[in-house]
Amino acid sequence: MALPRSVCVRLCLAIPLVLALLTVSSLPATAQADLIASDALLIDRPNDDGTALLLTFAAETETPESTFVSPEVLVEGEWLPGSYRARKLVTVPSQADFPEYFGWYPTTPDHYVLTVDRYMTWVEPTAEELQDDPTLTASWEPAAFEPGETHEVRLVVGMGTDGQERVVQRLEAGSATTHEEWFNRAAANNLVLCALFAIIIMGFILAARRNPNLFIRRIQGLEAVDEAIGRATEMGKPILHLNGLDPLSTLSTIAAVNILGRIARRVANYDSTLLVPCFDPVVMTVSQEVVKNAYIEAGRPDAYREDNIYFLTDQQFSYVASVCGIMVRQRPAANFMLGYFYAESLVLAETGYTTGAIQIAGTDALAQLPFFITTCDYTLIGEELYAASAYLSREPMLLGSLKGQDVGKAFVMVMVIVGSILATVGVYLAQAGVESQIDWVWLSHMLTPLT
Amino acid sequence: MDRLASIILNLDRRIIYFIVFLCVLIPLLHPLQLPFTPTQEVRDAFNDIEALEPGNVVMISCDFGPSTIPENYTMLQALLHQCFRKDLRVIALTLVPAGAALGSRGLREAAEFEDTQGNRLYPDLEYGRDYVYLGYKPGGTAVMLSIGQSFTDAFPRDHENRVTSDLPIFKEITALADCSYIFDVASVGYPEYWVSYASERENVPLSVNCTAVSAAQYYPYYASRQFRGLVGGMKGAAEYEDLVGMEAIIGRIPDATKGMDAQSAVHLFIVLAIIIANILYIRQGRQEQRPEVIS
Amino acid sequence: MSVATLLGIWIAAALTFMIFSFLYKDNPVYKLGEHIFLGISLGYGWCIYYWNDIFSNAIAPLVYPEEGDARNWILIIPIVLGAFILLRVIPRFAWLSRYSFALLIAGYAGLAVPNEIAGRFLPQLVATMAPFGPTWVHAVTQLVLLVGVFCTVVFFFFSLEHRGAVGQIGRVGVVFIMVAFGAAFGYTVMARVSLLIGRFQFLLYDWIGSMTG
Amino acid sequence: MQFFKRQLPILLAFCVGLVLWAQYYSPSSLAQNLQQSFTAWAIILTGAALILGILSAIHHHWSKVSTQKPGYGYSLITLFCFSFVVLAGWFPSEPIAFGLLSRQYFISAVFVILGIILTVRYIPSVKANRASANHALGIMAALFGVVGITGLVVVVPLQRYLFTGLTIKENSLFDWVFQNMFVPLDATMFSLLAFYIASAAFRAFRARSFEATALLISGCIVMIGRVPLGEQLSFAIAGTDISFASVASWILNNPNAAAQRGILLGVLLSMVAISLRIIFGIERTYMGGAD
Repeated sequence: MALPRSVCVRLCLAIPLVLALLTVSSLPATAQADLIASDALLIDRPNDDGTALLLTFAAETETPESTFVSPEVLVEGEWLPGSYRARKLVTVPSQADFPEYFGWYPTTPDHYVLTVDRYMTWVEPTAEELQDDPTLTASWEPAAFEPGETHEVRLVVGMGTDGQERVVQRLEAGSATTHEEWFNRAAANNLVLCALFAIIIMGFILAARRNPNLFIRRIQGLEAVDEAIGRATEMGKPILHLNGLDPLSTLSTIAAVNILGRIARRVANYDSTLLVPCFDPVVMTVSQEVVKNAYIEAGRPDAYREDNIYFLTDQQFSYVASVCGIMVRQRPAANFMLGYFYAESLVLAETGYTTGAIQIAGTDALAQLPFFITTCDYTLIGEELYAASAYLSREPMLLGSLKGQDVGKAFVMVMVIVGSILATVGVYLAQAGVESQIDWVWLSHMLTPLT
Repeated sequence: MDRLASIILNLDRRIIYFIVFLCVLIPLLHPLQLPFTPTQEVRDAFNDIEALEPGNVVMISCDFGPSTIPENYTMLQALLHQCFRKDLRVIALTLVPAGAALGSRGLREAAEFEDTQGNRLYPDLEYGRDYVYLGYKPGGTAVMLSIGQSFTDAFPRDHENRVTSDLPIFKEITALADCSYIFDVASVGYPEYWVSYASERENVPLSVNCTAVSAAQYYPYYASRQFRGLVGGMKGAAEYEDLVGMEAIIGRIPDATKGMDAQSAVHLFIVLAIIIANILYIRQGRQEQRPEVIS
Repeated sequence: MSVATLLGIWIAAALTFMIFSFLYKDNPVYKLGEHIFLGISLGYGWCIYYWNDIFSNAIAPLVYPEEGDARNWILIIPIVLGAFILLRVIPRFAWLSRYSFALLIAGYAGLAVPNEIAGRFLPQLVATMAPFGPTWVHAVTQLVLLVGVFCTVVFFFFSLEHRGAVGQIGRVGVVFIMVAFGAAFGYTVMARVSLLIGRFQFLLYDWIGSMTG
Repeated sequence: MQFFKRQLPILLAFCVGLVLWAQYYSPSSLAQNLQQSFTAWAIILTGAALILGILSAIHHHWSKVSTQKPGYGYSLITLFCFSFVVLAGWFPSEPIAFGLLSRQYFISAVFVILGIILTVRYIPSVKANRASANHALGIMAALFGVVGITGLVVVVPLQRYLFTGLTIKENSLFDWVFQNMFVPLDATMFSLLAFYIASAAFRAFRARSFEATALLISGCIVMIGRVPLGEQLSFAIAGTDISFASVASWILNNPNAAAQRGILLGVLLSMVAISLRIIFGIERTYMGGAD
């Protein structure tokens, strides 16, 4: 059947109208014979802002594809439609779909649930509006429920094809009052976890302020850094350091600058040349500061050359072209590519590889990591970059935060193992037909967010 | 042999570029039309949309820019044709600035599509009632949360400056929860935020078409059913075109499907290059291979 | 085909070749294309930000309210805060922008904490806590998933030295990570090739097509 | 003053962050309204921040031009393209009383007049041979003049005779510039990478370690398995034909999903940790400035 679209839409809109009109005439007694729905019950939707009720009902029909349901609301003695269109029974969710309202094990899991949060009123355009726009027609306008309202609702069941169903049953569901809540109990697990995590992070940051020597494991890439600098010095070649393309506010850029400080100190000791072409003027200024301090700390302020840390351009591919030019012309023996990189990572790493330099990369740009791993001698992967920076700088904020996240990771490790084992036991006991009073997936249920 | 190896490993890059050029050009001129079957990830997305009822609303976020047109725009077309054919209504918007003009063009192209005889394919489609294009808003997650409460508050005017509260579709559809499906056509990281800030909050299922760059990263979401379907890159778009039957709708082979042979050819070339170069590299002994620094 | 369309196709083709010239080497023609792109994207951004955001969300409800709607005076606050952000260009008043950024960034952060935990962290965690079974296919799938997630998390766990058993688990984690990065690598190659195919399709069908009719 | 410059913004950040965090747990209408106002404001403020980005880019190129740094010609082109697009798309149409075209004529004319005034002021300094001191003035004069004349001679006539749409709508000059200039430039720039990947495949992707080997093998399987070719190529294991496509599919859905999930959980934890640091005023880099 290929009805024109506009007809379809109009028919869809007309369903509630038809339903509403039919309610005026009393139901023939014969309709009671093919009774489909039963046990209709109206309750307030828990944990909400007081704008909706839930209508639950059981329904049995051999033709769920051609059974339609919709709510009706009693307003000033008149039954008005509670939705724009009737819903096909197969698309109506059941109580088992709403653990946040009915718990994980509802007593009647297969009862259907309709949300009732409005009623429709038939609004004719006023004379004034018609004067402005004569094409206006009457239409259904929704009126939303407010907190603290009591509504009487009934369920209307129709059968037939979409847009042409006839009403076969009306079922009173009683009345209920909407209630506005201040706390969503279904989100309690979230609150507890977030609060705990906040306390742990803050606690570790405070602890790191008192004792900046909290343990962090060795990061292998950092040892490779010293090796690369040594090799470059032996060969009398410069060392190239890139800070990535992101501004200073990004974590990985901060990490790159922190590691630059360490590299600069080594370079100052060995008396080799350190080149830092920059993409961002602010990062350039900070890099100059960091390198200068490193040279001073190493007792070699005279060896510091500000001209070696310079701004190139802020155009992605022009920057790449210029850096590749430096790699080909000046032949640095060690390339450090740390920070956030985009698509250009591939070109940089390839050129660096073909010039024979030792390359050490580190980024949290997941999409670029594969290119670094295949072309560089050592790669700091994702969070390893942050860890390296915390390890070197001993900054309480970075260090404490890293330790706090480790607690979070430990939580993940324990939960996935315990949860899987519990669930497995449950499945095999059920398969073996052992009746058990224990809910074996309680851990998953406890952690599932229900909002 | 060693000379051959060093010639191959030090092939001038322009020769390699030329081979790539040929690998793309020849299959486009003389297509082989290698057959392919849609993967489960794509089928899931397609079946979900197919299972919606006429009149249901699909919210499509066009979060892509010009640089991924071959991957995303073709998919957007296939998706829109599927929606319009099934009498689904569409609310489209974008969270990336460059997507504003692309989304507008994409929606117009599908809605006003004319067959070879010049007849409109969907003559009854009406802007504002059956589909609407809201345009761009900055803020990403703020926009998602905002449409979670009201479309017309977040988007007081649509892309072409019409007042949205006057449009008929928003009389019935006030917020995201009234939509039946979210489809994110994205080149950037937004699909993950659509999960946390929209799909999970409002309980609306979400499927994603993403650029192939991020496709591998999104598999955990597909595994946890937070993405109901995952259409990755131009291959995914081609599969979707196949499922929708775009060839019959537009009367020619659609773009993504057409590009598949070239895709196969270039991939084959790159894989062969990696294998040959690595065999030579291992043969020569890994340590020696490091190109000597020319002093 | 209208004059504007035909002109557009030719300009687009010319710009495409300008960028392709970078393949030979970095050259002034490429640089020209790059700077045209920059200028256009800045201008495009300006217009889109204005029309789609500043005008429709801030100016219109305040200055041109809908008939029957009151002016939304409260919008003065975000407009003033937005002006503070723009004042960052004047060093003397740059500190005013801190209020705007404090509101904006801290607000996003406040929303992120519960939403990311509920929207992604917990669902991903719970999805990993599945049973090994009942069929052997399920068991193998779940085993791979559990081992992969566990070992990967161990690799990124920095409070234990990677020695002994932890070292071994971390090593398994690395294998999983590398297989995943390999998949990402393959897919990234696919994406870049797709973009090239897209440009070729434009040149072949639109540009050459416009010449042959 | 220190209090207003330093402490008060941090206090504001703390209050805003905490309130928006807390409202998540409350379904009440008050909490909903709080969130709705914040998102409405955030949309406007983010727009302002993006415009700030544009302003600083313009300023960067402007200073390059006015101090005649090397390559300032390119910056001039950038500025010119910027003004062209802004003239085409920004000046308001229907909601404003003026018509679109008269607006553009008006603005362009103002620019031309500004250019003339600046030029008139510039000429004496050239005559007095103080040109170097007043380069900025001269360039400003030239720029306003060029933009204004472009507006009058190019943008307005183009919009009048070639395009039917106004401002950013379909069939407008703005839309035309986007489709025929923005799109090809952006798309082509990233398509260059296909060539680079091919060349890197020859020269740089090496199975140099166990990790890199695992990566390359899985990468090649996915590359072949995810194109139509992969369905044609298969190999036999224990008598059953296994295609590259099915192996690639298995890799993506199992080990890949597992490792990506492990990485994702770590990333999410660090994301929440950063958010907490921002709320509690420990992380302040976003505020900028030293004092």
